[in-house]
Amino acid sequence: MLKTKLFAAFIVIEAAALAALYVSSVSTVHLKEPEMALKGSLVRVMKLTDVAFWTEARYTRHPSQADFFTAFQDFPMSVDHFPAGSIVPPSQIHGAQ
Amino acid sequence: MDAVIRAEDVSKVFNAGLADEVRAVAGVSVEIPRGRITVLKGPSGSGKTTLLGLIGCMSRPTEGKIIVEGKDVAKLPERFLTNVRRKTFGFIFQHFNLIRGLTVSENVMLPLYPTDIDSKQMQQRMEEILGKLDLTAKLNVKIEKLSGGQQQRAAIARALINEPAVVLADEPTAHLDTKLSGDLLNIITALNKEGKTIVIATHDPLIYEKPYIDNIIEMRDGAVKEAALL
Amino acid sequence: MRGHGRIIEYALSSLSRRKLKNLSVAAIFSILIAVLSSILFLMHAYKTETLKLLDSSPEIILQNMSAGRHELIPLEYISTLSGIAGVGKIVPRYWGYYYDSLTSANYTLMAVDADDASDKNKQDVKLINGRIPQTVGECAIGSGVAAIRQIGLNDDFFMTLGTEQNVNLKIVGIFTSNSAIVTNDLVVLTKNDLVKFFNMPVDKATDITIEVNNPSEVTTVARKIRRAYPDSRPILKIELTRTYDNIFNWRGGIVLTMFFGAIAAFMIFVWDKATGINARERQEIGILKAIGWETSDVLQLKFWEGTIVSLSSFLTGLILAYAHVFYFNAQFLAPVLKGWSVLFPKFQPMPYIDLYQIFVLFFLTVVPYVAASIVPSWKAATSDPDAVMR
Amino acid sequence: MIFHPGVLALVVGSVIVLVMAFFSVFLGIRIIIGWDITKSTAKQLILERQTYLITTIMKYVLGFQILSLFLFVYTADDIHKLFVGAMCTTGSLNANLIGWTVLFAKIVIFFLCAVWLAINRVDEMAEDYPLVKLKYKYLAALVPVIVLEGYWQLNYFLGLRANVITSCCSSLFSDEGLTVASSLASLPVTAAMYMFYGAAAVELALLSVLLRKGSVSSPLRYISGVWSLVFFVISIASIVAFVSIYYYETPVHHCPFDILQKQYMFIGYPLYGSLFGGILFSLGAAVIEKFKKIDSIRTQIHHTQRRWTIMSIVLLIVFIIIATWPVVFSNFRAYD
Amino acid sequence: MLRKSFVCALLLVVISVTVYAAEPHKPSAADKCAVCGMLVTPHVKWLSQIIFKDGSVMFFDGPKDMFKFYFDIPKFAPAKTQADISDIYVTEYYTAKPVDAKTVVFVTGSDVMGPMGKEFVPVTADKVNSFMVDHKGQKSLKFDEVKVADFHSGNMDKSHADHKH
Repeated sequence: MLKTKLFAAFIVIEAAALAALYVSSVSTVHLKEPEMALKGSLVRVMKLTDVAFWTEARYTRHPSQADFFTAFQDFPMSVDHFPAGSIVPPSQIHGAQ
Repeated sequence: MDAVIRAEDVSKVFNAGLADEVRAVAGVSVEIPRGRITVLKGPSGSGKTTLLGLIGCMSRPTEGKIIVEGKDVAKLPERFLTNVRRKTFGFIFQHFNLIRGLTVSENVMLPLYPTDIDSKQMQQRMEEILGKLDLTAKLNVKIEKLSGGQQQRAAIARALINEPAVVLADEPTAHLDTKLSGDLLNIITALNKEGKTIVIATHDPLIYEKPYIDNIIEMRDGAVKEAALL
Repeated sequence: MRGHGRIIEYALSSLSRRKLKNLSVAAIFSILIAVLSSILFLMHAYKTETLKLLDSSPEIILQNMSAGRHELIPLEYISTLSGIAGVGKIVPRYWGYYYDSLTSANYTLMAVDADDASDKNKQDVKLINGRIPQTVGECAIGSGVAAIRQIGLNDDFFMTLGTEQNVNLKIVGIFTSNSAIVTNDLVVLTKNDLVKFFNMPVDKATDITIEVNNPSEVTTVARKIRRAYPDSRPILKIELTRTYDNIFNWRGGIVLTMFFGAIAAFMIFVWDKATGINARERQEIGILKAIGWETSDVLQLKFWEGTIVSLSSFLTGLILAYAHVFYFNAQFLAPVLKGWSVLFPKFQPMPYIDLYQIFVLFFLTVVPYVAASIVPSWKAATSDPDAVMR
Repeated sequence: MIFHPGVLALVVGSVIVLVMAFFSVFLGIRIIIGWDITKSTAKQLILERQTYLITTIMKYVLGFQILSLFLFVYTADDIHKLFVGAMCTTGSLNANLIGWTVLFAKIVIFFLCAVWLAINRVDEMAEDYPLVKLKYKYLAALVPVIVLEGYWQLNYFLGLRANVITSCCSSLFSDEGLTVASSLASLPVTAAMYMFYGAAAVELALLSVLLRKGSVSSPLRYISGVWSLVFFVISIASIVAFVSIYYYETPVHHCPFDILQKQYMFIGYPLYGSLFGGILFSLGAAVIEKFKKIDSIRTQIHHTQRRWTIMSIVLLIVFIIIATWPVVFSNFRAYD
Repeated sequence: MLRKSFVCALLLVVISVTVYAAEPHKPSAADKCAVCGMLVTPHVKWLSQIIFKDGSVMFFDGPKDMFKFYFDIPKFAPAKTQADISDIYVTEYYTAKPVDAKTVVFVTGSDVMGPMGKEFVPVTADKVNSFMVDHKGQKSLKFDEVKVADFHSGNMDKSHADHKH
């Protein structure tokens, strides 16, 4: 049963590594709670309402406050609309003034 | 006479209904007496291997009855056929049919893996049998590292691990020289003395001309040509 | 039941006898799982952090609409709003976008009102090197803006919309990069500068934020606002978070779908590998059946082989994904997420993990894998036991 | 349509299950037509071997179905935030008309698959496979249910509309009057308790009598099978009516799913696990009663029935203990 | 400015000395409702409390349970009487802040649900009209006007249908 034991050991190690990662994630989240609280207060006092992931156009920076129906919002060929155009970039003409 | 196995009018057809239909065994009736060594004799293609497979519950006959220990197994579904086979028979194959990459002990214990037997007991049986067959030193050696004779003995050990009542051997001497064949026959006769019923399919005169062979069934073209119970 | 342990043992040795084939399957499977779980992990981490942060955003944002489009909102609304029962603090916001042609990036400009007492506590913001601007001519910028413009504290920051509308600001603060998720593209300046820069009328703001003391009263307040100003658009915090929740699910779903082709291809690969068993493997199964293994025993063997491969790949994939996302900042995934954003926040995602994600992953990867290997296993298991005698 | 990884996983899963089910029915029909155990033809051998394939597939279908039941509940929980007024899984299921139907269909399929496997198990005990045609006919009848479930599930997800911010105004106003009700109609606590403990007593009594009677076949078996289903429904109703509120310690929260979550120590898993298991075993024991008249499997059925009845009793007792625990030991009072 | 706050402080001292007003307590995560046993922290917007003269405090997850307690103190706290009570605080609906129960009006029959279903919603007097309109309130009662009978009027029937007695 040597192979079974080796395999079991392998699985146990992997599972333990995952468990350790999970524990570390939980504890990191816990440790960073003060930082999160600071970020929260930043959001509160600055009255921020959106995240800065997608800044390529105004309708993506503040998705909650955009008017999506506007024709040709920022670029007539922005087919992939929301939240970010991951497939078709705006043409260079648009980029260069 | 006490027969362990009785085949009644057994036929086996391969590729039935097709152009290449083969009647490997046709209307054979034989009896395998308990505690004896029976030899199925005949040239290659005479159907002796097929018959050995049928009486050993490897496959089902197309027609006829096969009665093993008083029970007709000819119509049994595979699931139950396997059950009969693993309780009653031990097989020694022509090409040894050992699994390369496994050690001798693993190869020997393989038939018991799917059963309910206790692992310790299995280990014990294996050591005992390998001791008897003088393979204890090779216990943890990969099977392909063994010589032909040792491999043959490992194959015998594997056939014995389930403590079968009947040992079936298919051309056991085909790949052995005279000396090793002699050793093999010694083992087989020893097993016979312990009370095991033995069936050997062979066309090697070295076997069937031995004086202590007491039951010879000669086959030709899928039928029994001559059955002599000495 | 005792048989299982030994069948597992045999499955392992059978797998190890075909190391190359099985390792390649396991490696591909692990990578596939790692990719998929990276997507889910990252999306979940971003989503959780976003939702937690937005929980601190105002209860209601009131926008003015004109001809169906967002318009500046008159400050005179405030007095009416403060009369509504349950309304707390009301603060107008001044903000806008600036496209910087130099870097092809969009900045978000946001004003602080140094004179307004209610804006006083903005000076208490901690996650900033330097400080929040206090007087005209000062600004604080996000770390993304600082990086793309290659400027630092006390440098000058120039923005222009033409000869009349331009500002030259002194950088007095840079938001720390761990707050980049909300501040990356921000340029914070004083209200006077912003109003001047955008040429906004003095009696209007961009929108108005409203605090509501009792969350269960928010809907009623919003309804009353709507009644008072039919062309206004109150956006509730709960809707904001709900929208974000949906965006991230949607995004994760799209990326998953894109990768679904990869899953399908892999399943075909598995099917092919499993169906095309070579002569030696067929021989082995024949031997097993000849020496007394039953079809269901061989099926069990195949089941364990599959379980061993998928379980170890699954765990390995998860570990790889975790390391990739939370230790290496999801470097391989960033381009997919980023789209054509010029300013993409660089920050270590908070390691929020949900076991539900792992369950979904299991369903998306292991279940198809198992399903793909049923028929090939059965084919192998039903080979004739007497084949080895022929 | 809600585009959500969990939704994708569920749709993919049900497509897989459907393909497998169709395939096994296709094989099953061939077996029904061609089966002849008395022949040893190559064709019969192939059919016999195909039974292994079908059995394997059905085991996986059952396994996937159980997983998908859980995944469905989790997913409904995960997306509840997207709907106005939905506070938990219940709210998501209420979000359109077929949410509950899908859940019930999944439970029904779980039981149907398990019963099929019970019959299959008995059948495989006999050398002449006496139930072969019956079980494949049953299988063929099972497939439409699986198809229906997949269709409903797809429709449920396609019909979901998240209440997100829309362009002209916020969703709040466009959705007025359409808010999702989060609570379930529930029985009054006291009545539910009487009903639950009464039904449980009857169920356990029936099972013990059957255990005592041993091999005697009796119509009581069927009665106990039917009563198991009744008890299952009563149990679910009781979990909604009183077990949940004692675990949540809130008289207005009747959600039967939240007990699966961490803050309630995952107590829902043993609770539902023991209930489903207990019902399943007693149901299985009742279903195979019918086959006692077949000689080749009679004794096997007796043994199996005995084992299953014991399992059922044990599991149901565990279930009742878990359900009763907070009522007795929590210091929460529903009202006095 | 300084003078003004000094006067305020003085006034506060005077008030607290004369009526022994105790500050409202903050519940901990483990505090439970003294009537129904529910944790109170998840429902801080409904938190009610009775502070006794000996300084001890009882938390409730809503004014309804507070009244239950108040009208039947021997049952829940046999050692205490109504006379031992120093202060009663409820959480005002619109401000979400604790206020003296004697200063607010309780509205019954509204569509606002507390953690225990239908509630006596505490609202300051000037907001009562607005609340009655917005939330379909039926009766508004001052603290002293609340009677045991109000629990059993049709306004509270939901909780009765749901819970054992």
